Amino acid sequence: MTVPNMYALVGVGLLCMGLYGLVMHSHLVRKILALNVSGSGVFLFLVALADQTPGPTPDPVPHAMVLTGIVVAVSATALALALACRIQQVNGTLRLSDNEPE
Amino acid sequence: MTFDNWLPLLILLTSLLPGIVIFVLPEERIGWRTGLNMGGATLKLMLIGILIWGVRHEHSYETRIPILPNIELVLNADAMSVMMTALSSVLWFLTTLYAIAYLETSPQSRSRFFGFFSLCVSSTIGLALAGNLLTFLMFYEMLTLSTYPLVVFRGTPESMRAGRTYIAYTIGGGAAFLAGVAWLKALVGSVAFTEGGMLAPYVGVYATQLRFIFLLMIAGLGVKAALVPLHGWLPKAMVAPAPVSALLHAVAVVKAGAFGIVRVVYDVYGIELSGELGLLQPLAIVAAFTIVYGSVRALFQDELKKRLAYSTVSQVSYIALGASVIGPVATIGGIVHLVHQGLMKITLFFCAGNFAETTGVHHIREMNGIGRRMPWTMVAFTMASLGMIGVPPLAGFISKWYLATGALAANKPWVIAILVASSLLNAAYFLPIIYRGWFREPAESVSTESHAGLLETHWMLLIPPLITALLALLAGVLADAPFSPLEWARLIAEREYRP
Amino acid sequence: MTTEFSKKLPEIMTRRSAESLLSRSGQAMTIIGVSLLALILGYSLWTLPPFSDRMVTLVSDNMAISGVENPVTAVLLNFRGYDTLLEIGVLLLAVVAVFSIAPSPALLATSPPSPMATLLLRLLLPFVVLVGGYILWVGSYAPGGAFQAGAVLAAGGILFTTVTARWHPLANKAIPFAMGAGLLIFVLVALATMMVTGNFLQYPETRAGMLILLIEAAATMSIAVILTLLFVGGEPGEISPAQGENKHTVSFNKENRSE
Amino acid sequence: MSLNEVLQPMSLPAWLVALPLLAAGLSVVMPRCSVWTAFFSAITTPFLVVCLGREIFFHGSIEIHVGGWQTPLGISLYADGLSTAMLGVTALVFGIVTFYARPYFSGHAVARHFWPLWLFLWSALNALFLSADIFNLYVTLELLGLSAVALVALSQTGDALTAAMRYLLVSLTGSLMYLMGVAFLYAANGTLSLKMLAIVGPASPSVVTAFALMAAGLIMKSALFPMHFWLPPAHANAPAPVSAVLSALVVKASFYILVRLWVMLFEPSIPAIVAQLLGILGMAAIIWGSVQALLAERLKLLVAYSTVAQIGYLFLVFPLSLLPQVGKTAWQGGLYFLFSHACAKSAVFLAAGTVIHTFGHDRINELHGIVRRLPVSMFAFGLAGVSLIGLPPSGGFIAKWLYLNASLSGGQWWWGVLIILGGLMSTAYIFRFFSRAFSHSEEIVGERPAPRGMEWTAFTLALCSLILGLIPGSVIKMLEIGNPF
Repeated sequence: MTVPNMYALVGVGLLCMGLYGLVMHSHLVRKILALNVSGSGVFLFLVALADQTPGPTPDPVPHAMVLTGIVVAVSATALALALACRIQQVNGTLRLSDNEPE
Repeated sequence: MTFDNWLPLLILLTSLLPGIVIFVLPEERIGWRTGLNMGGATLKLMLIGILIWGVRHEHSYETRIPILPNIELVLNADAMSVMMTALSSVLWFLTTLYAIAYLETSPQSRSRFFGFFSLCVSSTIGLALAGNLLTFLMFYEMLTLSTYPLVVFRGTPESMRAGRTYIAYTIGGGAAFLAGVAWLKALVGSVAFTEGGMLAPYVGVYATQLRFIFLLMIAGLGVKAALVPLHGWLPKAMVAPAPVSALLHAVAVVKAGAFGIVRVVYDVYGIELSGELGLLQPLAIVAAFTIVYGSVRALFQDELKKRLAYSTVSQVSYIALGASVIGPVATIGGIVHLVHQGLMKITLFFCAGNFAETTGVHHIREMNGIGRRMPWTMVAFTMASLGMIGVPPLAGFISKWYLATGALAANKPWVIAILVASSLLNAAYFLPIIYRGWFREPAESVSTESHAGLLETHWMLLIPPLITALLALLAGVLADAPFSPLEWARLIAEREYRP
Repeated sequence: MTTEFSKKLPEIMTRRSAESLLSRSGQAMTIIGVSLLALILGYSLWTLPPFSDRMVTLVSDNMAISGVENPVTAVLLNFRGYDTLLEIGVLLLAVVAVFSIAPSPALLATSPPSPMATLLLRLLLPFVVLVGGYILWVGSYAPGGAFQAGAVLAAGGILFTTVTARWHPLANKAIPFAMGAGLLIFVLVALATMMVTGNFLQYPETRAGMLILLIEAAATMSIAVILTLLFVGGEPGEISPAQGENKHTVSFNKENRSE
Repeated sequence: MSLNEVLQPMSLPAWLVALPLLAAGLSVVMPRCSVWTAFFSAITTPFLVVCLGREIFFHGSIEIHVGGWQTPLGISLYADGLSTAMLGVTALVFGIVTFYARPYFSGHAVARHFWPLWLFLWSALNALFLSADIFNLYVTLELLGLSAVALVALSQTGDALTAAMRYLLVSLTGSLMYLMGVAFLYAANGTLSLKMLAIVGPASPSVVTAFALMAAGLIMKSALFPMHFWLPPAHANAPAPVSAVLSALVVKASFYILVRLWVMLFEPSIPAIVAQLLGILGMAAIIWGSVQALLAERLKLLVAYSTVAQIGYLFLVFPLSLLPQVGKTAWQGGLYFLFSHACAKSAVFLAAGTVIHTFGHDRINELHGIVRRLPVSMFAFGLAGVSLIGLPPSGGFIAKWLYLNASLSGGQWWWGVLIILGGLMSTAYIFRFFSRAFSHSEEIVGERPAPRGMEWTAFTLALCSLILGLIPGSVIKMLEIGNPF
């Protein structure tokens, strides 16, 4: 197993851990963090793949994808945190209440 | 596109467009609304005049609008559709006149009423002119939807319940019909109406499937035609205003079902093929049962409109009965009854509406001596009732006569027994009303004072029943004259049985 | 604080255990599902065909006419510049979204800033600006570029707002422009290039470097401002900090409209 | 420079993305003019779509390479009949709902934030339908998801915020799954272009995994049962114009990507059982959504559950399209469902919004006799309901007819039974509301006049769903341009 492939595996692991956290935690901030862990896993996976090229230079396209992805992730996280703050202000809790329809 | 291609569409639009305009008219624009309604109706009658003339001379009028790659919207005027179209247009004209006066004081929106009323008639015209099953289905469902607001027009809890029942039955029936049509389309690829039927080439391969499809389609149509056990909605829908009941029973809904059955039997399957597949015997039995059942139930109703409703259940099945007996004579009897029953039944409902509107009488027990109070209405009522019973020379007699001789020709004497039983029952539930109306002393409580003015009620309420009663009489007396319903039914039968 | 927590602890513990009892089966299912996913992904990774060199070759072949020398920047702003255009849109969208959700800014300093912090700010801020500018400039031939520069500048912005707990006097008027400039200039340049070359975002070869720098400069500014605002989590200048937390529940259903 | 020069055929797709995006940016920079930028967009974008439609109708599909870079290096935008039709329905719904939103939000503080978010949502949809690059699709999905979430949260009630949060979490998870799939596809094939991916060789396990990941992500975003849980609260608690486009377009956007991927990449390598599975989930969605709609106590919740059910219909296209000889009919049916549902559902949501605006609530049991107060809105509701039930003459009927044909001719009649059953169930929930609306009630409390603009916009959309039932021939002809199936 080559080294970059190991990074990719770690990326897969992070993705799955994040998904587990997302499902299991009820606290919103934890959920948001879990999503970020997952996201990092995907980004790591992409960067690791970029280094799989036969030649010496890594593939720049996945790098660009990761950069774009990171910006998107930042935006999404900011939105999620703002929502969480507001939910706490209005509902007084940082969990998604269980008594709403479905 | 020539005028011949446009004519069926134009006939449809003469009621559809006024209907749409009426929806957006403000409530207080009574003059505009009346003008639109009557103008549309008059124009439609004129166009239909052209149509009748042309179809008699084997001229073909057809509008084809492609909707999907392999299927078209077809409006096609053949002999049968012309008859239905003419019937519904004439009756629409009269019912509109009646409804304008009837609803004068209604608290509900009249724009809504007349808008849906026009849509309702447009759907009936559309399905009468439909040239294939898909077009028929489209207008059939449109009819369901446009009558719902009319049924629940009063908005009382009772009418809402009736509306729910109506929708449950008719949408269910529509679904069955849709399933049948789609299945047929998938099986043979064509759903066009053809005189004499179009399924003969497929019967060898698909006999079983065709039987199931027939069952589905008749079940779907039987709901509107109120075949027992699918009739439950009809007596409940009585809560609707009188013009709506008149339309429902005589022209639009019930007739749509009966007309559909006739179409399926004659123009999709073909009467011979239906017989071969063994489909007609069960249909005849159901129709016969419905005839007797409806009459028996009518006998026990005290509410006038309810009695008339069960009478409709019974009478409409004459049409199905006619369609299920092989032979041109029975066919004539069934088809001509489409018109005759319409004329007579609409008269009865107009009269019932007049009684209720003018004197507040809803029940038969209150009708003592009403003939003195409202003689003209009672004359119309009497004529229509006698027609229903089948007293010569009224229209009802003609239909029953042809049905009976047709059944004999087809070697089905039991049909005659049914007809006799039904006529006796008809007499049993109509004659007491007539007797009460003319010969019993009026009760103290009912005022015998005349309506303000010369007439017993508003002239627009009085004219329509008198005209329809007269038409019912003429249809019987002048049955042999050219362009009479009977003569036209003969034309249809001739073309259906043309080799 | 600690005592309060310790008082609540039993309650938290019991609730936890009740919840966990209920959710134990759910947890097991999740673990199984996630591990299954991991196994499948790992296996698929294993069976990936050898990575092709095609893209690397393509990128290096076209570097000469891309207007920049750093391949990642070339991909970001030229070859796949359209992605970046939309992504700047995402950033601007995020800040509008945050404003719409959290109308009150969180600039709540209770005491005047400490002299040490102020001093630190004064020392650091020029360097931050300098480093940001450098990273932006260097992006055309080495790792760096608009996002990295924007992030560094945003650090300066965050430092400023947290230390002084106020907006720059210019902020109220200028901030919307600073936020939107990145996207607007990018779109306008893209449309302008379409007028000239006939193709959306196709830079005229001789001007590519300059146009990319223009886009990047505008983007850097916008990114810096937007990231700062995302950190602060609210719209500047709308409600004074003194009013603090106001429950601003809006409902379209009731009569509380300000018509 | 004349208009003809500016709007060259090849620049139309770019304009379609750039214009709403520019409007969005401007409405941030100049909040005072935001309504006007939105109106400008609402008029010009449909015009551009018409131009594009005309162009591809006569000259075939268009592919443009952004930046002048050929694939695989660059990104290409692709407009064939399918994407143009999607753009068209987007322009129609957005164009009309924009004029509804103006009175709905007038004088409201959140209007300032609404317009930019609205325009971002629009540009995201346009970009998504035009994109022919799987990573670019990811970016558009995120742009779409984030603006949709923010719009859901706009009313700031506790329920709306919670619903938005749920939606955000699901949406982000879905996007991540999708991105992981993109990574696998790129690793396996070295390209992100849909067209180039379509012609690469036989499927390897990694491609199947990629498809599973992408499909899972997209299914979460399109709210197919059992991933529908986020949809009813989100669509029921959002402001009415937002609910309208969310149900009409946003959930369809991810479905559109799934269809594209399915047809172009995965159909040959997918075992038929997967299609059957999707169909069964669709079946469950129809039944579950309809039952919940029957039980719903609030009008908007009813409508939202109806969306869950209707999404089920969309997914029936996968098993039906695999049947011999009727594949094309099935696709046409599925897309017809999509279009007519878009028009009908947005009309229904707008009408429901008018009800709330007028009476201050949408509790179905207390809405007696409202047909007298809001005749136009209720008429719109009714017309749209006809299409949702699938009765003729409406777009919904055509879709149902095509589906029935496919299922009966293809020999899998049970889907046909389900479709008819679903129609009956939707009748039940729609008339459940109508039987209140039509009933007579002396006094109707808590009313204030409904702006005419709000009533007639809903009506126009409902009318469109009806008109779709009369012109299926031309729509289907449009869909066949570029031969997407």
